[in-house]
Amino acid sequence: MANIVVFLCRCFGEIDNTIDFDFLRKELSRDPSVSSLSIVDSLCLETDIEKAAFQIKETHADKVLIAACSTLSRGNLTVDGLIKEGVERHKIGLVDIREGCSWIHGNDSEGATKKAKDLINMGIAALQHKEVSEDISVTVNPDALIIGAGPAGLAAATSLAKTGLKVNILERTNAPGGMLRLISRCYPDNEDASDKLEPYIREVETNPLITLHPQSKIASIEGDTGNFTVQFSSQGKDNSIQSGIIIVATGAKIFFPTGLYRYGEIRNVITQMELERQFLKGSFDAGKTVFIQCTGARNKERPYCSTICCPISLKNATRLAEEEPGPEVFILHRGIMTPGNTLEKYYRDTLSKGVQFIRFEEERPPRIMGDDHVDHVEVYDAVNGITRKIETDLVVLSTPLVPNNDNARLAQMLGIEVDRYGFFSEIYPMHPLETKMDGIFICGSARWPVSSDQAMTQGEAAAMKAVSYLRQSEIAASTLSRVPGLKSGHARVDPDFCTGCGNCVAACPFDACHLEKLGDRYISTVNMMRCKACGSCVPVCPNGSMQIPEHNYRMVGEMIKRAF
Amino acid sequence: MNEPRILVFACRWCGLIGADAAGKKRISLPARFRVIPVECAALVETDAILRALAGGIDGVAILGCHIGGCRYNNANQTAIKRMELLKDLLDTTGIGSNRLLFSFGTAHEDYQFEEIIKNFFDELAVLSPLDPWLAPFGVIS
Amino acid sequence: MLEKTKDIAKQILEEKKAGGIFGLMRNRWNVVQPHMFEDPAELDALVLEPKWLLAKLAMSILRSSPENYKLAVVCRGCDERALIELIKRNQIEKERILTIGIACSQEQAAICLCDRPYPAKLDAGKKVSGVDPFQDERVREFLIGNDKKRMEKWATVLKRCIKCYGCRNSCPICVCEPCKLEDDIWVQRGAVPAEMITFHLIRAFHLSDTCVACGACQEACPVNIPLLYLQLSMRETLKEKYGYEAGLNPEVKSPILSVVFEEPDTDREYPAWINSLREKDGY
Amino acid sequence: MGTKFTKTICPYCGTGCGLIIKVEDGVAVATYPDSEHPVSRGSLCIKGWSAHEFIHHPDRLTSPLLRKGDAFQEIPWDEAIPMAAGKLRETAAKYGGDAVCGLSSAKCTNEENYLFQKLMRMAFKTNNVDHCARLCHAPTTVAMAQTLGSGAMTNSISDLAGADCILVIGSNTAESHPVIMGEIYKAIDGGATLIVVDPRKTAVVQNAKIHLPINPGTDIPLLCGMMKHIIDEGLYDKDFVKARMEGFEELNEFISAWTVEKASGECGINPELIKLVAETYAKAKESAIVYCMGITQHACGTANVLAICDLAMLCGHVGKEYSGIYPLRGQNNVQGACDMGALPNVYPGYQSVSDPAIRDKFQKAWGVELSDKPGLTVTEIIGSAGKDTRTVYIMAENPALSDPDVNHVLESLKALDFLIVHDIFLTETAKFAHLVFPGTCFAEKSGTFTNTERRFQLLRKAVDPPGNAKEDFTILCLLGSALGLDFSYNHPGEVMEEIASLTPAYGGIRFDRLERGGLQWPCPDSDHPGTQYLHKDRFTRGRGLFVIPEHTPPKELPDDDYPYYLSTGRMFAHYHTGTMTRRSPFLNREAEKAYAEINPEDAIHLDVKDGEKIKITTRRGSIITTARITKRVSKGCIFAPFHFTEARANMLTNPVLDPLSKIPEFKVCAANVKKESQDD
Repeated sequence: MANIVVFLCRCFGEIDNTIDFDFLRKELSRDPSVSSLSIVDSLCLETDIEKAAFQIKETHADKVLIAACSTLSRGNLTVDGLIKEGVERHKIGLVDIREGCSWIHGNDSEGATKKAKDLINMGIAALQHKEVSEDISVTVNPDALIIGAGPAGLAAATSLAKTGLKVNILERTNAPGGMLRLISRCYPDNEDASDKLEPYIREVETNPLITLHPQSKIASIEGDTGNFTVQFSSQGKDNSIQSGIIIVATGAKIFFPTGLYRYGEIRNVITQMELERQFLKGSFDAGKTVFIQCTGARNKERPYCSTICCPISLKNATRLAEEEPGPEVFILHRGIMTPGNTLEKYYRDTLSKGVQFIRFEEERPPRIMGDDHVDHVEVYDAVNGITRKIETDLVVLSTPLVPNNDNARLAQMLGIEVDRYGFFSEIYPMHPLETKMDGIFICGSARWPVSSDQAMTQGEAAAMKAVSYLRQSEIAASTLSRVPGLKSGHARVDPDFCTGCGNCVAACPFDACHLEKLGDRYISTVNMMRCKACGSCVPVCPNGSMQIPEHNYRMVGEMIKRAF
Repeated sequence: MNEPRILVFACRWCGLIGADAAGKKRISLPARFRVIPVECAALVETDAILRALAGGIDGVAILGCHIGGCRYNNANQTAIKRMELLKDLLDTTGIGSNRLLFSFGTAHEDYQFEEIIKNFFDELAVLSPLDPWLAPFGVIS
Repeated sequence: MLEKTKDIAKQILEEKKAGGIFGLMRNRWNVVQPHMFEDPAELDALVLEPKWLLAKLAMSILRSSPENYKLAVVCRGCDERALIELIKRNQIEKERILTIGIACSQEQAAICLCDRPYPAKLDAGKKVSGVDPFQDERVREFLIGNDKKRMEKWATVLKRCIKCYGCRNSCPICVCEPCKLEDDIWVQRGAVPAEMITFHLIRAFHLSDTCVACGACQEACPVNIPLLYLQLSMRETLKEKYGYEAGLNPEVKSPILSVVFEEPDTDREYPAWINSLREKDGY
Repeated sequence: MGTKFTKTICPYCGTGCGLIIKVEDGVAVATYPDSEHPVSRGSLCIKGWSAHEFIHHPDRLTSPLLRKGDAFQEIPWDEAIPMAAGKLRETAAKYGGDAVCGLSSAKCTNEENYLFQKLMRMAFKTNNVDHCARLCHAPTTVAMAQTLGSGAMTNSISDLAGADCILVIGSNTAESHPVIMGEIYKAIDGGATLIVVDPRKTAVVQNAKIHLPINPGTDIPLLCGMMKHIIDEGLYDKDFVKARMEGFEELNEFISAWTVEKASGECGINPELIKLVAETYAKAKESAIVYCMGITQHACGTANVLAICDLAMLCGHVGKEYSGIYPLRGQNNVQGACDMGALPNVYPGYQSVSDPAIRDKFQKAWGVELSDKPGLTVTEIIGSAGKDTRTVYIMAENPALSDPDVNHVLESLKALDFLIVHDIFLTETAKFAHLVFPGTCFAEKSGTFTNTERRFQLLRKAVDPPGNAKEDFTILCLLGSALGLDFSYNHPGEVMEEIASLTPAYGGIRFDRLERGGLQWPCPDSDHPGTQYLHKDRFTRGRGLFVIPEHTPPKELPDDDYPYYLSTGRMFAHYHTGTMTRRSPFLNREAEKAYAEINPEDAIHLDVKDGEKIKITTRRGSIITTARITKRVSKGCIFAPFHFTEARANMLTNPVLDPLSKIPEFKVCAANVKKESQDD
C-alpha cells in the first residue's frame, strides 16, 4: 500500500474559510494509504516548498498529494519548486481545492467540504494508479538540410552557415535562385533580381560549410527529429545525407491559364512570367497593354488570393508607363491587394504614372476580341456601370502561384501534412513555420505564396528555429512538447494484448504509431519522438493495450468510483 | 430528482482554463460537479463515460477546444465524432443523449463555463433518475 | 445453388487454389457441423443450411496452419463482410482467404433483418432484396418513441442477461484477448445479471463502426436480448454522415479513426490531393 | 493434423447443452454452441463456452498412483488393476461383501454407471452403491416415486416456454441452469406470470412479477397455505382429482389445519400475497413448478417435494403439455446415474432390489447370485467407515469437499483399510486414497448422458486422454475382468444394448438413434420417438397419491451466539467443488476468491466494508472468506457459495439428515460472523 504524504493548504484562510479542514483531517486519517497529513498556511512560498520537500524526503513518502490552488494560478509553482528540490515529477499529485472548490462554491461550505473530500480521494486514487512512461533521448546530428534553393532556401542556408553549421541544399533545377532567376526586377524596391540573388549565390559557392546538390530528386526520407536520412539522386549519382533538421523551401509554381481569356488560342495574350522574360531579354515593344488580374484565382477551384500578382502588375505597369513615349496601360482588376505602407506607396506611384484601373466582377469577366491576334478588350466597368471597349496590342494575365505537383508525395515522405489547397500546412497558427514533425520547418512559397523578400525573411526565421534544435547535442523526447513545459508522458503499448488492428496507426495525428510484424502477428509500436501524449490512440484501441501511463484507464476508473 | 451529479472531463488547454477563470471570478455554482483534467478531449474514453453513468453519475460533460484550434493537430475532431456516435447509442437505449454534453470551444471563458454547467444542471434535474440501470447487485463502494 | 457451390469448391481443390474448403457438413445421421473439406470426395456432404458464422473460425484455422496455407470459405453476405473487417484489422492476410459467395433466401433476410443479404462476390444463388430493419415493428418499439417507455423496455430485456459472454464470443469481429468486459474496472465481476450500462453498452460501442449486422450475437443469446438493435442507429449515422458501412472495402478504414472531417454536408470541399487516410496507411 | 470439430454434450449442469469442440492437432482449443441442439439451440452459459479450458490442464492425472507414506508413486496399469482387484476381493473374503462400498458419479456416462453398479453387485453380492444424487435430488426420487410413480421431470424443458404461470421455488435458475432461464423468459414474453419463492433476491427475482421472500426452511407452510386457499375457493381440478387421484380426503383433512394466516405467520409472507399466488397458480391454463436445491437440501426435503407434488396434482397441472413439475437436476448425468441403478435400493430403471421377480431377471441375465438387502447410502458409508465398511471405491466424486460436516468426512476416509479413487484430478478426496486411477473427462470418451428432461444424448470423443490415463469405460472393463466377471465389451454401444434389454423403459435406446438430438425415455421400442411428457392419462403408479407433507422447522435456528441464517449454494461462474471450473482461467477470473454475501445493514452493524476479510463460524467449524455487501440477501441472512476449497462452506453446514432420503440440510444453519484482521 503506497504511503502518501498529503499537504492541505489553508492559503491564509482563502480555502479553509469555506472548507472544514477538521472534517477532512478526520476523513483522511481513516484512509490507510495516507501516511501523514499536514495542514499549512501556504505552499507556494520558497520557505514552504523547502519545508515540504524536507518532510517528503524525511518520511520516504512514495507519493505526495498537494491540495491547494489550481495549476494555472500557483499550483505549478509549488510542483516545480518540489521538483527542483529533488522530488520526482511523477510522485507529485495536485488537487485544486481553491478555484475548483472553495472559491467556486463560496456560499455552500457543506457542499464544498464534501467536494474537497471527494477531490482529495480522487487525487489519492490517481496517485496510487499513476505510472511513469519511459523517455528516450537522441543524439542530434548537427548538420542541416534544406530542400529547395530559392530565395527562402538560400536565406536559410546562409544564416545557418553564419552560425557555423554545415548545410546541404538539394535543388531540383541545376542552379540556385528559384523563380528570381526568371524575373528582371523585384518589387517593392525595384531592385534587379540578379543583384538581389548575387550575394547569396556567392556565399553558397564560396562558403565551405554550404554544399549545393543541383538536379537532385529525393527518393526517400527516413528518421525522426534530430536524425533524418535523405536518400536522393543528384546529377545522376545516388547519394544520402544525414541531418538534424530539414527546412522545406520548395517554393511554388506558376498557374498556366489554359482556356482562360483565350490564352494559347490567339497571339499577344501572355502571362506575367512571359512579360518578365521579355523585360529580361529587353525585347519588349511598348505598345498598348491591358493587365487582367485574378486569372484563375479567387474562384471555386482555387478559392485563395495569391498575394503577389497585384504588386507584380503594378511593378510591370509602372515600368511600361515610364517608357518614352509611355503606352496607354490599363489594369482590369477585382480589387487591388497592396497591404502595408511600401505597397500602398507603390500603388500611388503607378496611379501617378497614368495607369488606368478598371474594376470588374467575377461573374462578368473581360472578353478578348480579335481573330488571330488581340485587337480590343470588352469589359463591364463595375464602378461606372458601363461596358468599355479598350483597343490594345497586348493582354497580360496575372495568374496565382499553385503548389508544386509533388507536394503531397514529399509531405508523405516527410511525415507532415498539406492543407486543403495543397501547400504545406503548419501545425498551429501560433507556430507558423513548424510542422507536425518537430525538426521539419516550412518557409517561402512552399508554405504560402509570398514575395521574394518575405520568402527570405521566413527562410532566416526557419533557420533560427532550426538552430534551437541543432545547438543541443542530445534531445529528450519529453522536451518535444506541443504545449509549454514538458510532455505529460508517452503512449505505451502492451505487446501481449495488442491485436495489431491498426486503429491507433490511423487515429494518431502525429503518425507516432506503426505496426511491426512479430512472428505471425502485428504489434503496434510507439515512436516516442513523435508521440505528444494527446491520447487520440487510447479510446480507439479496442482492448486498452494502448495507454498513456500517466493517465491510464485504471486510474480514471478509480477516480470515477470515488467522484461522489 | 435531488441535485443531479455531473462529471466534467476538461481539456487542460481550454475547458480547465474556463473552470479556473470561473473560480477566480468567484462565480457560485452548485457543488455537485467534479472535474477530471485531461490532456486533450480525444483522451476521454467512452468506457469511462459509461462507467460514470453506471456508477450513479447523472451527466458527463466533455469540454474540448475549438475545431481546428486543438494543439494536437485536430485530435479533438475524433473526439467529436466519437461523442456523436455515443449520443446515438444513449438515445437508442432510452437513457437519453442529453446526459452527455460535449462543448468544443465554448468553455474558454468563465461566463461560458458557468453558463454550460448551469444549463446542464437544469437539464438533468428534469430527467428521471437512472437507478434501474445501476449495477443491480452490489452496493457500489 | 448447392450444386454450383460444390462444383466451384471441387474446382478450387483440384486446381490447388486453396488447401481446404471450410463449410458445413452433414453426416449420414444428418447432424450438421462446421468441417474442413480437404479432399474433393468429401464435398458431397457439403450443405449450406443453417446459417452459421464461419469468419472467426476461419481466422483461427488460418492462424494455426502454415504460412502459405490458403483457405476457401463458403460464406454468406455477413460472413464475407466479417472477413473483410478481419482483414482490415490485420487478423487475416488477404491473399490467404478465398470466398465462395452464396446468397441468402428471402426468409433468412427477413429473420436477420438484413439489408444486404448477398455477398459482394456472389458465386451461387440469386440476389434477394434487402430488408430495411427500421420498418420492422419490434425494432421500432425498441428504437423509436418516447424515451421513458423505451428505457423501461430495454431495462426489462437487459436485466435478463446471464453474463454468458456468448454475444462477445460469437461476434466475428470480437478478437481481443483479453477483452475490456473482463476488466473489473469497467464491469463488476462475479454477478448476474451483468451490469447493464457498462457490459452491454461498452460492447455495443466497441462495435459501433465495425458491426456487420450479422445477428450472431442475438442468435447466441440464451435469453433472447435483441442485441442487434443496439447497433442499428449507429450504423445508420455512419452511413448518412460519412457514407461508411463496415465490411465493404478492406482498404477504407472507419471514419471515426481519422482527424479529417469528411462530412459531406459541411460547406467545405476538399481538392483531391488532401492527405487522405489512404496514403497514410503506408505500413 | 488440421482442425476437427466434434459435437458433444456439456459436462457441467443438468440442462445438457450441445457443444462443438474445436480440436487443433489433438488439442481442444475452443468451444462453440451447437445451433441445432433441441435444448440449447445455439447458445451456452459462461461455463459452456469455456468447457474446453480444463481438459489439458497440467494437473491432470496421467498414470495410476500408489500411496507410499504421504507421497504417491506412479505404477503401471498391469500392477494397479490386479492390486485393486486383490484388495477388494480380500476385504470381501475377510468381512463379507457388504464391507465393500462403491460411490459412482453423476459426471460419468450411463454406460460407466451401469458397469460400476454391475461390478459391485456381481463381484461382492452387495448393494452398497450410491452417488451424489444423495446430496441433490434424493428427496425428489423418493417423494415422486411415492406420489407419481417416477422420480424424473414430468415435462420437457421446451414446455416451459408455453406455460402461463411459472412458480420457481428454491431455485436460482439464472445462475445454476442459465439456458433453462431462457425458456422461462420466452414464457414471460408470451404473457406468463413468473412467481419466485426465495429468501434471496437472486437474478430470477429481479425479473419476476411476484417475489415471496419467505423465511428459510418454511416452504411447506407456504405450500399448504396455498393448497388450503385453493380448496376453500374450490379452484382445484375436481374431476381430475376424482378420476385420477387417491388420498384426497386425508390431504384435505391435514390441510384444513393450515389456514392462510397460520401459514403466513410461519413463513413470513402476508396472507393476501399467499392468496393471490394460490389463485394465479390454480387459475392459469398451464402452470409449471420449477424447483431445485432450495427445496431438497432441507431436513424436511422429501416433505417439501411431497407438498409440491400435492399442489400440482390438486390443480391438475400434471400429465399435460406446458405444465408439470420440473426438478432441475444439478449435474450433467445425475439423472442417468439414478436411471442406471447406481443407488443402494434399485437396479437400472428403478426396479427395486427387494422385488424377487426383478432380482431373478438380473440374476439370470448376469449369471450370478445377487443380494436382496438394500445397500448403504453415501452418508451411511462415510458414517460406518472403519467399522463395517472397510474398502471404498470412489469414481469421479469429491465427498471431502461437497459433503456436509467435512471434518467428519476426512476422519472416516482416514479410517478405511483401503480407498481407491478414480478421477481426472488429484482432488481433496483423492489425497486420502491408497490407490488412484487416472480417468478421462467428457471430451475424451464416447457414451451417453441423460439430462434433466430425461433425454439420452450422445457424447463423441474429441481428444485422446493425457499420458497413459485410460477411458473410464476401459478401466471398469479391466477391473471387472480382473475380478473374474465377463466384462468383455469393446464399445459403450454394446453396454447400451444390454441396458435396453434389461430395462423396458429404455428398450428403444440405441447409439445410432441418438445421433440427432437424442431421445427422451421412456422409449420402450426401437421406433418409439421418445416421450415429451409423462403421466398422460395415467400415472406411472396408476392413480396419483396425495401424501401428507409433515412440516419440521429447520433443525438449527439462529440464537444469540449464532445470530445469522447461513445457507450455501452455487454461483454462475463455478461448478460444485471447482475441480474443473477453478482450473479454467476464464471462469476463475470471474470469481477468484471465496466470498460470502452480507446485507448492507448487517455490514454496518459488523463494521465490515465490501471486500474485507470476515470469519464465519458455526457449531461445526469456521472459515475465513471475503465479504460482498449486497442487497441480494435479506437482513440476518448470509449466503456462501461452496466452490472454494480455501473456505469450505459445506464444512459449516448441519449434518442432520432428512429421515426418508437421508439428504443433509445444506440450506439452513445458524452461524456467526466477525470481522477478521485485514493483514496478510
